[in-house]
Amino acid sequence: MITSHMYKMAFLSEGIALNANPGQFVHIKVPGDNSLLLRRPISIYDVHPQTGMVEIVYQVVGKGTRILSGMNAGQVIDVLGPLGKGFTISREIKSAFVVGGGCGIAPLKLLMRRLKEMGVVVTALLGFRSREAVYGLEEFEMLSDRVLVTTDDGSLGRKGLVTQVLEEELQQLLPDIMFACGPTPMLKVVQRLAKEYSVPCQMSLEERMGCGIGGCLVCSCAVRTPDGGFEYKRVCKDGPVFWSQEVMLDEATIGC
Amino acid sequence: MITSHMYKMAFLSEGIALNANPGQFVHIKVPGDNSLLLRRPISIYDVHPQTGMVEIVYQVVGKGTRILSGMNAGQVIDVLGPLGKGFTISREIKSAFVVGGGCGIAPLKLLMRRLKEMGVVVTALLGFRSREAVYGLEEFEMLSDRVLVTTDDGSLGRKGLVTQVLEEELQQLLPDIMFACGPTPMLKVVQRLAKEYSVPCQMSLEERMGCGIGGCLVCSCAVRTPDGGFEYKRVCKDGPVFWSQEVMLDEATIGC
Amino acid sequence: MKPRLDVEICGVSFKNPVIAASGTFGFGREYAEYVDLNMLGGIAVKGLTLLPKKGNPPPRIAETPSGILNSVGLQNPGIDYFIEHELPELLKYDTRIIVNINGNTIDEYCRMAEKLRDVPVHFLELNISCPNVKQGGVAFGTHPDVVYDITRSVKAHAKQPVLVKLTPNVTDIKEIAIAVEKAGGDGISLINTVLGMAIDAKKRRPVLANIVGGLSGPAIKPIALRMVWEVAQVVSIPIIGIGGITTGEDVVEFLLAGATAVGVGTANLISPTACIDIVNQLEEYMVQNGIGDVNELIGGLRV
Amino acid sequence: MKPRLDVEICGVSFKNPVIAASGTFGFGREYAEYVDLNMLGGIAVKGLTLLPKKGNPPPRIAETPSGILNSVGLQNPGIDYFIEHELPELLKYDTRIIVNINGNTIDEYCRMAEKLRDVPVHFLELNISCPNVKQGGVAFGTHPDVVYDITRSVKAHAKQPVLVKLTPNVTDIKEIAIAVEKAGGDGISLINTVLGMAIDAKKRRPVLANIVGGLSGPAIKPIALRMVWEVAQVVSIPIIGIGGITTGEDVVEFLLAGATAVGVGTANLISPTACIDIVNQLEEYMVQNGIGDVNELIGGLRV
Ligand SMILES: Cc1cc2nc3c(=O)[nH]c(=O)nc-3n(C[C@H](O)[C@H](O)[C@H](O)COP(=O)(O)OP(=O)(O)OC[C@H]3O[C@@H](n4cnc5c(N)ncnc54)[C@H](O)[C@@H]3O)c2cc1C
Ligand SMILES: Cc1cc2nc3c(=O)[nH]c(=O)nc-3n(C[C@H](O)[C@H](O)[C@H](O)COP(=O)(O)OP(=O)(O)OC[C@H]3O[C@@H](n4cnc5c(N)ncnc54)[C@H](O)[C@@H]3O)c2cc1C
Ligand SMILES: Cc1cc2nc3c(=O)[nH]c(=O)nc-3n(C[C@H](O)[C@H](O)[C@H](O)COP(=O)(O)O)c2cc1C
Ligand SMILES: Cc1cc2nc3c(=O)[nH]c(=O)nc-3n(C[C@H](O)[C@H](O)[C@H](O)COP(=O)(O)O)c2cc1C
Ligand code: FES
Ligand code: FES
Repeated sequence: MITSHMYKMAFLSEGIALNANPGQFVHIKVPGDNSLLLRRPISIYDVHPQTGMVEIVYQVVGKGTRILSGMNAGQVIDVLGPLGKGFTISREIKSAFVVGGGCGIAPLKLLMRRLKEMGVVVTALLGFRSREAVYGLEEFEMLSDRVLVTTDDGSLGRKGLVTQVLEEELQQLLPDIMFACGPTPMLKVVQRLAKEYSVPCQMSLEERMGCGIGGCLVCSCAVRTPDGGFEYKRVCKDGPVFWSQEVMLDEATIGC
Repeated sequence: MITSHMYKMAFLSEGIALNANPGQFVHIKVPGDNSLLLRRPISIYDVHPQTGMVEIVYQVVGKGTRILSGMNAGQVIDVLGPLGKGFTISREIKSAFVVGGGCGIAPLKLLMRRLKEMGVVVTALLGFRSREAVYGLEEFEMLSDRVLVTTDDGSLGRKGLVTQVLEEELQQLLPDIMFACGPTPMLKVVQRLAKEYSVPCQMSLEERMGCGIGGCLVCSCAVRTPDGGFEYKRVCKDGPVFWSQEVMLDEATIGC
Repeated sequence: MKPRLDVEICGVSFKNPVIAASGTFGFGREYAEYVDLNMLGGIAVKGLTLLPKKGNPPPRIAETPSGILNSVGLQNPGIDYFIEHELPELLKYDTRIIVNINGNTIDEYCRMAEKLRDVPVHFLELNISCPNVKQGGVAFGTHPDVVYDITRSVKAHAKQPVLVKLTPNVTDIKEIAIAVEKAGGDGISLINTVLGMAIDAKKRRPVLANIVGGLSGPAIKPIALRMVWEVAQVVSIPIIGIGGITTGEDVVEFLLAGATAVGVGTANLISPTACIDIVNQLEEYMVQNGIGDVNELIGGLRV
Repeated sequence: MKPRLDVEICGVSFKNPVIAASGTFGFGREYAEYVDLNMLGGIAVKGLTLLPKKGNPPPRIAETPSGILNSVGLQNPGIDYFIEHELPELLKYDTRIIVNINGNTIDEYCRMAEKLRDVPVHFLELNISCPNVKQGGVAFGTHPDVVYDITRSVKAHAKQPVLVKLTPNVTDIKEIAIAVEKAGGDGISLINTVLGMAIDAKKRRPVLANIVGGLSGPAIKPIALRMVWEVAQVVSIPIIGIGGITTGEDVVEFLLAGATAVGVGTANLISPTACIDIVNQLEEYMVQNGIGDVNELIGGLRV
């Protein structure tokens, strides 16, 4: 337990630790209760390739995450991964804004680590409900050049929404790229700002999943097609990371 | 684990420890796996009223008993009981045969204890598959005047069926009453012998159960009616112990 | 403030919308040891027939994933015995009594309704899932015309309001429900069990002596919710939603879908206190979600 | 000795009786990363339509007790795209290919059957659970006469043997199955999903954007087993049993009930290796129970 609602879990999987890209996720079978059939998709928070250790950070929202949070050290867990298409980081990038809200912050840690390794100047804009919901701040500070925190109630950092601070920052300086993950309302504003300020932006989406590997077509999100219409893409396989100009967030109905 | 297939479990329940009669059972909710809805009926093996400790002994046959066998000390378990009508022991009884086969032996320990307390001369006839399946023998020896063991393969005691030894004993000496519990084929022979030798006999039956408290009528066994027909009685409430002359074992299809 | 839990069906008020479903609560007596029956919205008694009925041979129950199958076969002591020996016991409690009746013919249903005319029970519930002997064993409840006939006939004999309990084993539950309403039925209980089967792979035999049985429990909740929702769109008489309810949130789901009250069946087999636990959880949900009156939930699904 | 697992359907031999069910295994490609597709008895591809189809808005999946609901809405790239781009990939594997086709009209089914005449697939599978546009949206599969017509019409156009996949949402599955056999259908797949619904009590909304969806997974196994058993009593064409299979013992149960092969659906969503795990478990069961040939199990229920 790292905040009153968030839990961190670490498990050993060499395959995942070695191969994970930022923005990818693991698909976890909830142990014990056979009435819960579906795996739970959880972003990869961090990996330690030397030890094979994989870390995830999750919020307890329902039955599955509640059972996960009650697991003990030493128990075996059935995990598929790394899955999905993570963030794409091209060599040309010099500066990036990394925008996260709530538990949408989870996939951003590994992203910051990779950006730092590539020498990108990173500004992290992180929004939390309140001081109690904040986690990982020290590490984020180590992995980025600047961290701007907002809380809804002002109990830490700026009071307000992370997107307000984002807009102010964009008025100061345009990064080469933005990366965003968080609840749909936040993503919608980020999407609008990316367009207004013409900054390329990748965002990680969430949708209810079945297989997690692209076979069942249940995890769809609407993506614009060249003809002005749209088609449904698979969040699990074609995503979870999409370019902000292609996704239609009105069609996505689930937030984190 | 007390044999390769049998497990013993002890739990604290003052209500059960104080009120249990021999032949009664507890109805146990399988913890963790919500896909398994039904409780599992297990006989009360022994009780310790001073400490509130209740003991059960069970065989792992399916999903429910497998999960029970994996429980750890300190876990909480949801148990209803004591349930059912146990063995009836009248004050007039001076001598008794107690006949048990396989895991049907479980309810007989508490019975022997009570019989001993009442000064009844008890001969226990216990049948097992083989030496490896034997459990509790020392205690049974303490709680009865004579213990006759049979095993199917002769690896301990007499080789053969417990009912063969029972017939030989009945030829020697007729007890005031017999008590039996075990697989249906065994009970059928005991039923026939009780009739042939005119010894009153109580036997404990098994049937698949729902509520365990008499409300759903799924745990039926056929019981003769005075008009020569039969009616279905509830194993959970009217039993599990019945008089041997009233039960129709051809209608009962489940053995232990 | 304590939220209001009472609902009204055909002018009869229920303390709360939770009714013990027929066949899973005996005649209440066995459960009185575990719960205060006065705290229940209502009790639907074990299905009754005109004459006593032995029921099916055992095994009568099988466990399936998140469900159970039963084939009790309507074992019961007959309606006369019920009125004389069981009902007086039940009448000691302040709860609504629903008498579940089952016939081989329409005439049998009518005769039972007659017998109940001057008996102080609150509702009749026609279980029309049983095989119709006259029509070659096809369940009454699968043909809208037959459902119409039976409802209309019983209404002509009954004094109490008549609920018709529908079988889910039909192509179109809506047309059946409409037939009930057209015939003057006062309410609809749904669903009864779904026909199913379990096989023991090791013994290579059916688990139930009767081969097939009725599936109930959480496994069928999605089917029940869908049917309640479908029926609520096409009739205006009250619906008692039944099928897989084990928690207070389940009750909320059925009310949102359009039920006025709910029946709790299989959950009683898992825990004798299930109905009361569910009432308490419902109240808790209402407090947490700021709902002052349970009637606000009825039909309140946002689509 | 290794037990024999091969079965035959309409003269086509399958390595083993386990087929990946339509819609849960994509076009095989996604699963090839996890399992050797050569080890499957067969693959029923994602349901195809004449023209590409967008499918329903999300969310398209809900979890229910021991089951799931889906409302994919037949999203697919159309039959032409399949033949041109997906099939060649699939043909690299040595397994049986079953093409699941879906039409709005009988004519659409027939045109798809025509398109597949000279294409090297082994079976057509008519999914007749989809709403029949011509008949006001009622599923084709709910009326024996319509089932007869569609089967007969497609048979006239098809080169490959035709399996008809039945919806369980009917009053009497037997009369539907009999209609398939009378019309010359070569086999029956059953069951498709059971219509259901899930509600989010906190949001007071349906979980699925489509409100209702198809229930699948272990929850429906008892319903599927019952239907396979019922149908096996009245037809002599082979049956592919589908519904809630997740283990080798489940397969045994369906074979005992009368299926010649089985389809595994939801289990593929839980584990990508499900089909192969199930084949291995089936083999293990046979070894443990001294069964040398899987065909001994078919219809072998002791009643
Ligand atoms: C790609 C991806 C990455 C994610 N990463 C994280 C993360 O790092 N940390 C974190 O806390 N959460 C994350 N989520 C959300 C997480 O999957 C859900 O919170 C979780 O599945 C809830 O499970 P439950 O059993 O507790 O909830 P329940 O509501 O009981 O779950 C019921 C069903 O709905 C699904 N579901 C419920 N909420 C969501 C949701 N928001 N997104 C997708 N499926 C959902 C569940 O998986 C399950 O199938 C991620 C989701 C996706 C799609
Ligand atoms: C009154 C009574 C007393 C019993 N006492 C004992 C005891 O002391 N020790 C012991 O080892 N066993 C005892 N049994 C049998 C025990 O209940 C079953 O072995 C156990 O329920 C199997 O559960 P499972 O989940 O492992 O098996 P599964 O086969 O997975 O169970 C599936 C369902 O069938 C039921 N079931 C399976 N076998 C039996 C059976 N033989 N009798 C009743 N229900 C069954 C289960 O309860 C469950 O509902 C007793 C049974 C009864 C009726
Ligand atoms: C053991 C058992 C016996 C039942 N007997 C009856 C009955 O006599 N009459 C009736 O209308 N329904 C009967 N039912 C159906 C239930 O009342 C209820 O409609 C069904 O079980 C679905 O609800 P549930 O999922 O909460 O159990 C019975 C159900 C069970 C499990
Ligand atoms: C996500 C999903 C998509 C499905 N798509 C199709 C389809 O396109 N065509 C079809 O005939 N059946 C489809 N089905 C039904 C399955 O093939 C199968 O009949 C059903 O799910 C029952 O089997 P199960 O319980 O093993 O899943 C689909 C099922 C699921 C879960
Ligand atoms: S979850 Fe199956 S395709 Fe995405
Ligand atoms: S188990 Fe319910 S009456 Fe016996």
